Amino acid sequence: MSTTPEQLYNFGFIDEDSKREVRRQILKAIALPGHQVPFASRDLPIARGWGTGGLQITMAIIDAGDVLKVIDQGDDESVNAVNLRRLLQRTTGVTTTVDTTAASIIQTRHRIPEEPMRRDQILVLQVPMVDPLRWVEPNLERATVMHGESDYGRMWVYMYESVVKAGDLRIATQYPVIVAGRYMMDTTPIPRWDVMRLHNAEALFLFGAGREKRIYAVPPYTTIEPLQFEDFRFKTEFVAGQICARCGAQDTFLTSHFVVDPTNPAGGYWRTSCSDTSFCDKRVLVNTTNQEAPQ
Amino acid sequence: MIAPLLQVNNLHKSFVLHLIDGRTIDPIQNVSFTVDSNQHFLLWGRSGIGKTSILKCIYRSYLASSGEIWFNSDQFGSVDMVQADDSMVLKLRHREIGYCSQFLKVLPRVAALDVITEPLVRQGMPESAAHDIGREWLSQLGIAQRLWHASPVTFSGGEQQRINLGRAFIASPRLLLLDEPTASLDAGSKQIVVEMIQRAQQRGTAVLTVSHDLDTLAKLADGQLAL
Amino acid sequence: MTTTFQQPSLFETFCTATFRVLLDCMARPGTIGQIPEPTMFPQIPTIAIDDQPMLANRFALTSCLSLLDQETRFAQAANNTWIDAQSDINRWVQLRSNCRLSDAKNALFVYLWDSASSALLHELNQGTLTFPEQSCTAFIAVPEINDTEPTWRLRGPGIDGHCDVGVHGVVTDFAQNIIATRAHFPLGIDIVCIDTHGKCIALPRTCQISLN
Amino acid sequence: MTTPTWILQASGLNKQYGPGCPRCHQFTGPTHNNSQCPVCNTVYACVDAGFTLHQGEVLGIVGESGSGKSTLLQMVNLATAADRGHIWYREPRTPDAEPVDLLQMDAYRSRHFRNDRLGIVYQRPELGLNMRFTVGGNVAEKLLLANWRHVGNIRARIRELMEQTELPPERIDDDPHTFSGGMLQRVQIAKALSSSPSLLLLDEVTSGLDLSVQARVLDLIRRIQWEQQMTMLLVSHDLGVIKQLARRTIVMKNGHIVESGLTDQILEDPQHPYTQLLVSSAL
Amino acid sequence: MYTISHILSHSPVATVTALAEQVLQQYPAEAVTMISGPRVAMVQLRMQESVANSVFNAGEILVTEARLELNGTFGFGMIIGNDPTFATALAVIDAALRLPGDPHADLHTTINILGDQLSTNHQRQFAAANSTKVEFDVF
Amino acid sequence: MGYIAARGGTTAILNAEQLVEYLRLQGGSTPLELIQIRDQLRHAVGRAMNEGALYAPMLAALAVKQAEGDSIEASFLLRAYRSTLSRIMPTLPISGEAMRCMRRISASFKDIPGGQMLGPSQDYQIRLLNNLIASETAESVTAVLAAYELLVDAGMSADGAIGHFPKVADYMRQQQMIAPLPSEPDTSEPYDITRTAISFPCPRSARLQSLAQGDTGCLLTYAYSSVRGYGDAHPTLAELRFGYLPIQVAHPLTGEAITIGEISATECEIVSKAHSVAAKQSTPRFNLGYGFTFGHGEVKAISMAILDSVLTQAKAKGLSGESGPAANEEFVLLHSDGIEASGFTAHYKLPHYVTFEADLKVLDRAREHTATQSQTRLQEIATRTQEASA
Repeated sequence: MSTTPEQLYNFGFIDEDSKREVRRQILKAIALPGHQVPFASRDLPIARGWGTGGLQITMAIIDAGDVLKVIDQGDDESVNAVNLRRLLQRTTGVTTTVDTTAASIIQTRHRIPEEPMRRDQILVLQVPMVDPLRWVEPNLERATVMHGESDYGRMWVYMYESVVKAGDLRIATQYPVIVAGRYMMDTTPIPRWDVMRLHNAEALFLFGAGREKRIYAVPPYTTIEPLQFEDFRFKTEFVAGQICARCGAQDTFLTSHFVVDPTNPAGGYWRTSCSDTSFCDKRVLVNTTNQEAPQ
Repeated sequence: MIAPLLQVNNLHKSFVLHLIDGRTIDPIQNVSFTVDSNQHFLLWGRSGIGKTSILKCIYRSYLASSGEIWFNSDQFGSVDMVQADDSMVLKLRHREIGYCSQFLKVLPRVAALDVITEPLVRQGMPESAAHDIGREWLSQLGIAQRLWHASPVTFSGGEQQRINLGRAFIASPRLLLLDEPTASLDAGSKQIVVEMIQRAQQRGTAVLTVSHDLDTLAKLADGQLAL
Repeated sequence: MTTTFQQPSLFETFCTATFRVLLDCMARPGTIGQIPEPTMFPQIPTIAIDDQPMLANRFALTSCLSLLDQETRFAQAANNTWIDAQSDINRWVQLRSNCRLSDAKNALFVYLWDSASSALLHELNQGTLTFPEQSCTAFIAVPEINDTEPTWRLRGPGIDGHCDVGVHGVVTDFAQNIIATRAHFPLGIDIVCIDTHGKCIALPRTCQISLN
Repeated sequence: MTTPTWILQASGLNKQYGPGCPRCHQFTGPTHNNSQCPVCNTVYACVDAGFTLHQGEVLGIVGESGSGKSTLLQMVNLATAADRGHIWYREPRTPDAEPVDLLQMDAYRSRHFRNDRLGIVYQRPELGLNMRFTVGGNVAEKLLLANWRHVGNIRARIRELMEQTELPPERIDDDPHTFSGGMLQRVQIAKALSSSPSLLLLDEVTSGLDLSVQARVLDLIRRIQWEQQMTMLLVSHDLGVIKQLARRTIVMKNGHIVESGLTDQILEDPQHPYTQLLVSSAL
Repeated sequence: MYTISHILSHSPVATVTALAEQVLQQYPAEAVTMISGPRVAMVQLRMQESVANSVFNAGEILVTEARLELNGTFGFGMIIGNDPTFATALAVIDAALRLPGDPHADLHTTINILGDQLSTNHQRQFAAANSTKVEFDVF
Repeated sequence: MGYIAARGGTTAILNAEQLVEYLRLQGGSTPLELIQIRDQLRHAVGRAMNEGALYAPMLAALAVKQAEGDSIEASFLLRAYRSTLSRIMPTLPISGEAMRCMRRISASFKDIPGGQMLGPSQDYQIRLLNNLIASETAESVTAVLAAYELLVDAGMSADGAIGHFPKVADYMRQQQMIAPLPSEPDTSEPYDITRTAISFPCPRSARLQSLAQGDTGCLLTYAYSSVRGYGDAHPTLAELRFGYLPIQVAHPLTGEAITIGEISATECEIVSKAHSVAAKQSTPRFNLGYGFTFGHGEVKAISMAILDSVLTQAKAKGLSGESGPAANEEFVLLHSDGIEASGFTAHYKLPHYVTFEADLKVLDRAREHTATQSQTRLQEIATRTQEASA
C-alpha cells in the first residue's frame, strides 16, 4: 500500500456535536421509556442496516476507560461483530473483551447475553425496524400519532388475529411490549427468550436504529409487559429437553444446526447449542476443569 | 277557578312560499277558543279554511305566526305551544297531547300489534302487558286476528284508519287532536269512532276534532266553533 | 491493530465524563452522581442580583453547557427572573457552546441559578403528545444533596421500589414546582439538580416525588 | 324528574380551512350560496354551529353534500379539531357529575373517550373498518382498546354483537370483502356498539345501499334505538331517512345551520327558503 | 466586472500563491499568525429554487479554509476542494488588501490582469457551447 | 465437524479485504489515476457526488476507484467521509440564474429568449459503440483538442457573453402561465435532514434536500411511474440547464460575499399541465416543479422536478397515496435514499441464526395448530357420518 499516513479521526469517529445530539436524545429516551426519539443519524463507514444506530450510541457514550464487548447473534467472533469492534477500537483505543462480566458497554445485535447484566453495565442494541405499529400502520406520520394517543387497538387486533388464524401468538422476534405501562415498543430482533430479561433489569438498555433514525431506551427497573391474552400467554422458545450439545446447558437460548455425518455425506443429524458463545465457552472450560480435577 | 286545558288566543298563521316569489298565504286569522278537560270540542267549516292548520299549530307541526296556545300541562304547568322549545313539545307529545291525522303514518315492516301498542311501550309499559291491551283494542276495532301480525301498509283504507285512531286513543293523552276522524269510513267504522271518543272522554281525555262530518260528530260535541 | 484517533480535548473529556454521570442519574433517579471538576473553565461567572454578586454553580452551569451546541436553544434564570438574552452571562454561555439564546417558552435547555427560580418551571415547553421529546431539560443549582437526611421519596422507572434522597436549602415550594412539571405524562420537564459540590440527582418526568 | 337530561351541548362550533380575510363574510354563507371565499380561498366548513342532544334522542342533520353536516359530525366525533367552540358532555352513567368540555381534552384522553363513549358508522365501510382484518377482529378493536384481554370472552362478546346486529355469528373469522354492503354496515354497527357507547354517530349510513337493503339497515338502527334507548346523531341528505329516525332535525347549508326544529315541523312547515326547496325536492 | 474573490478563486493556484508570496516577502515570518486551519471542512450549499424562491440545502461542498492574522489584520481564505496552499494564499491576500493604509494597492494590477484572463477563458468556453445553438427562423 | 460458533472472523474479513484488492489489480494493468477518473468518468464522479451529497470531485474520483465503479458504494464512501468533517457555515443562497451555462434547452417553446443551446449532450448521438474511442492515441486526443478551437471560433460573439441566461420560468411567469412568486421571499431557515431526522408532514425544503441526495435510479422509477399512468403529472420541460455555478460565503469578519470557486451543476424546471391545484384560484395556471443536482445529471434533475411537482399537487389536494406511490411524500422520501436502501438490503447477508431459530419455533407451533385442527375436523366428520348411519 502507499506510504501516505492514515487519516486521524475524532475520538469515537463522529464529531463532538454529533455526539452531543445523540446524548441529548438518549437522555430524552430514558425520560420517555419505550418512546422512539428521532435523531439525525450520521452516515458511518458501516452500511445502513449493519448496526449504525447502535454504533452511534456507543460512539456517543464511550469513554477511554470503558471495556467494550461486541456481539452479533450472541457471538463475539461473527464477522459483523468483528468489524464493528474493529472500527470502535481503532477510533477509541478502548480495551475489548469477550467476557460479559468484564464489559462496561456491550453492543449487540439480536441477543441479550445469558449472564445477568449488572447496574454498572450498559447494553446497546442495534435495531433494524423500530415501530411495532408498522405491521398495522406503515405510514410513520399516522403511527406517530397513534403512539402519542396510546391508540394501540389495531395492534391488539393484530395479536387477536394471530390467535384466531394460527391458534397462538405467532410473533417470533421483535415481540411488541408495553413499557412502563405507556408506550408500545419493538424489542429488537431478540428472541422471545430474551424479552422478559428486559423487565425490571438492573442494567440500562439503549436501542439505536441508524437507518430509521430513532433512539429508544428501557431504564433499569422498568416494567415490560409483552402483548398477550389471559387465555393465550406469551411463551418463549424454550423446549423442555433441548440442551446445548457443547456445554450441556438447558436454560439458554439454543440455535439448531445440521451436522453432516463424516462417514456418510448423505446422512447427518440436527443438534442445538448456545447462541451466546462466550458463555458457552466458559461453561465448556469449567466442565473440562471439573473433569480433569479428580485425576 | 280551574284553568282550561287549552286556550287559543288570537291565533294567526301565515305561510311564506319562498319558492313562489315569497308569496304569503294566511289560512288562520285571529282564531280564539277554549277547550276544557273531558270536553269534546268540534271545529267545523268547509274544507280549505284552515281547520287542520289549527290542529297542527297546536301540535306544533306548524309554527304559529302569532298568538298564544296555552296548554295546561300536568307536569309543567301552563305551556305556550307557540313559544315552547322543541324538547318541551316532545315531552308533551310523549305524555299529554296526541294527534291523529286522516292518513295512517306508520312505518313499513312493523306489525299492526306493534303499531298500535307503540305509544304504551314508549311510555314504559312492558311489551307483553302492552300487547295484551293491544290485542283487546284490535278486536274492539274489528281488525281480523289474522292481520294482527301483518304490517298495516297492506290493509284497506278503513282498517288502516281504525288502527290509526286506535293508536292515538290507546295512550289516553290529556288532549287528543283528531283530524277528520270519520272521513272515508263506512257507517260501521264511524260508529266505532264515536264509541272511542265517548270512552276517551270517560277516561279523562279531552278531544278536539276537526271535521265537516257534522252528522256523526255534532251530537257528541259539548263545545264547538264554526269557521 | 493501529489506532487512528486524536486524543480528546479537556472539554471533550469533561463532556463525556459528565454525560456518563447524567446518564446514570437519569436512568436511576435518586442515584447521587458526582460531576467532574470543570477545570477548563477556571473563571467562574457571576451575575449581580440586587447589586449583590451571585456566583454560578460551576458544576451545574458547565454540565448544562456540555449538552449545548448550535442546534439547541438555551435560557437561564436567577432569583425567579429570566436573564436577558443580551446579558454578559448569556454571551458567556453562547461563546463557549455556540447555542442559540431563546425565550423560556422555546428553550430546550435552561439553567436555573437557584431553587427560587423553580417557580418559572411552569413556563417551559413540555413537548407535545406526538413529539414529547421536544421538551425542555432544566438544570437547577441547589445548595446541598445527600442521602443521609432524606427529604424526598422517589418512585418510577429506574427505581427498585422507592428511593430516598435529601435536597436541602431550597425554597419551600421547590418540590411542588417540580411535581407540577409531570402532571401530564408523556408531556413534562426533565430536571437535573446539582449541588455546590457537584453532587447530582436527575428527575426525569417519569419520576414521582413525594415529601418525606 | 323535570331536569333536562341533555348529554351533549355543542355551541359556537367553527371549522375553516384557510387563513380567512376581511372580505370573507361578504361572499360566504347561505345567503351568498357559497362556502368558499373567492378572495382568499378559505373554505368555511362549519360556522357557529350548536345544538343540544338529550339522552335517548335521535337528532338528524340534513343538507346537501358540502353543507358542513359531516364536518359537524366529525367535530363531535373528535376526529376533526374545531377551531372554536364547546362541546359539553354529561356522562349519562353519572348524571350528577359536572359536564366536561370535550374540546378541552388532550388528544390522549379524547382518543380514549372516542373509543369508549362514542360509536360511529360511516357511509363507506372501509372508513370504519380495516379490510385487512377479519370481521371479528374489526368488532374486537374497541374491546381490545378498552383492555379486554381474554380471547374467549372477546369472541363471546363479538358473537353476541353479531347476533344483535343480525349477522351470522359463524362468520366471525371471515374477511370483510366476502360480506355484502348491507352486512358491512351491520359489522360497523356491531363495532360501534361494542363499547356500549353513550352516543352513536351515523354518517350517511344507508346512502350506498340498494333500497331493500337500506330498509333493513334502517330497521336495525331503529330497533337498537328503541331497545337500548340509544342517543344518536344522524347525518343524511335523505329526508326519508331523517323522517324515519329523527324526532328533531337540523338543516345545514354552506356551513351554517339555517333551520332547526321538530322533524315533522321541518317537513310540514319549513321556514327557510332552502329547507322549502329541500322538502319540495324530496321524492 | 468580477469581484476580487471571484477572480482569485477562479485563477490557477500557482498564480495566486505567487501573489501571496509577493505580499509575504515584505513581512517577517512572525507577522503571520494562523488562527485556524488551513483545514478541510464543508459548507452546506443553499440553493434558491425557482418555484417559490425558497431556499433549501442542496448538499455539502468540500472546502479548505484558513483564518490568519497578517500584522494584526484578519484574513480569511476559503476555496472549493482540498487545497491548503490555495486557502492560505487567499487568506493572506484578503488580509493584505485590508491592511490600514492600503500598502498592497499594487496587487490590483495583477488581479485585473487575472480578471481579464478569466473573462477571456469564460468567453471562449461559452463560445464553444454557443456553437451548439439551434437557430430558428422566425417567419 | 459441526462446530457452531463463528471462529476466526477477524482473519476472515482481513483476508477478504486483501482479496478485493487482488481482484482489482490481478490483470496487472496500470492503476487508474484519480485525475483520469475525474475527467474521463465525469458522470460516474458526478453521480457519486450528488448521491453522496458531497461536492468533491477528486474525492469522488477516489471513491469511484475504490468502489471499482459501483455507484452506490462510491457515494456511500463519500457519505461516510462527510461525517468526519465539520461544517463551517452555509453558503449564501444562490439561484440557478447565476449559472454560467454550457447547455440550456426548453421543450415548451422553440424560441426561448437566449435560444436553445445543446451544449455537451449525448442525446442526439447515434448509440453505436465507437471503436475509435477504444483505440485512442495521443494524436487523436490532439485532434479533438484542436477541433475545440474551431467550435470556439464558430460560436464566438462580440458581446463578451459568458453564458448567463434568463430563466424560462420567469418568462412564463410574465405571461401568467404559472403562479407568481410569493410577494415576500421565504426567509425561514431551511430544514436540514442531516441535522434533524425527517418527520412527517415535512416542509418542502426537506423534500428537495432529500430528493437532491436520492438515488438516481429510484427517482427515475418513481417519476416514470407518475407520468406513465400512476399519477397525474403530464410534465413538459420548461428548462434544463447545465453549467457552472459560482459559490459564495459570507466573510466572517465583514459579512461581504466571498466567492470560493465554482461547481458544476444541473438544474431543471418542469411545468405540469395538471393545474388542478390552481383550480380554486381565479386564473388557472400550470404547476411548476424544481430539480437540482451536482455535476451533469439530467435524468436525475428531471425526475426530481417531476416528483417535486407531483408531491406539491398531492399535498395540496390531500390525495397523498391515492394516485400511486409517487404521490405519497413519506413513501417517496423514505425509500429513495440509495445508501439506506442498499445498506438494509445488504444486511440480509448478515447472520440471522437467532431470529431464524425463533421463526422456526413459531412455524412448528403453527404446523401443530393446523394439524390439530384438521384432525379435529376429521374426527367431527367421522362422528357425524357414524351418527348419520346410525
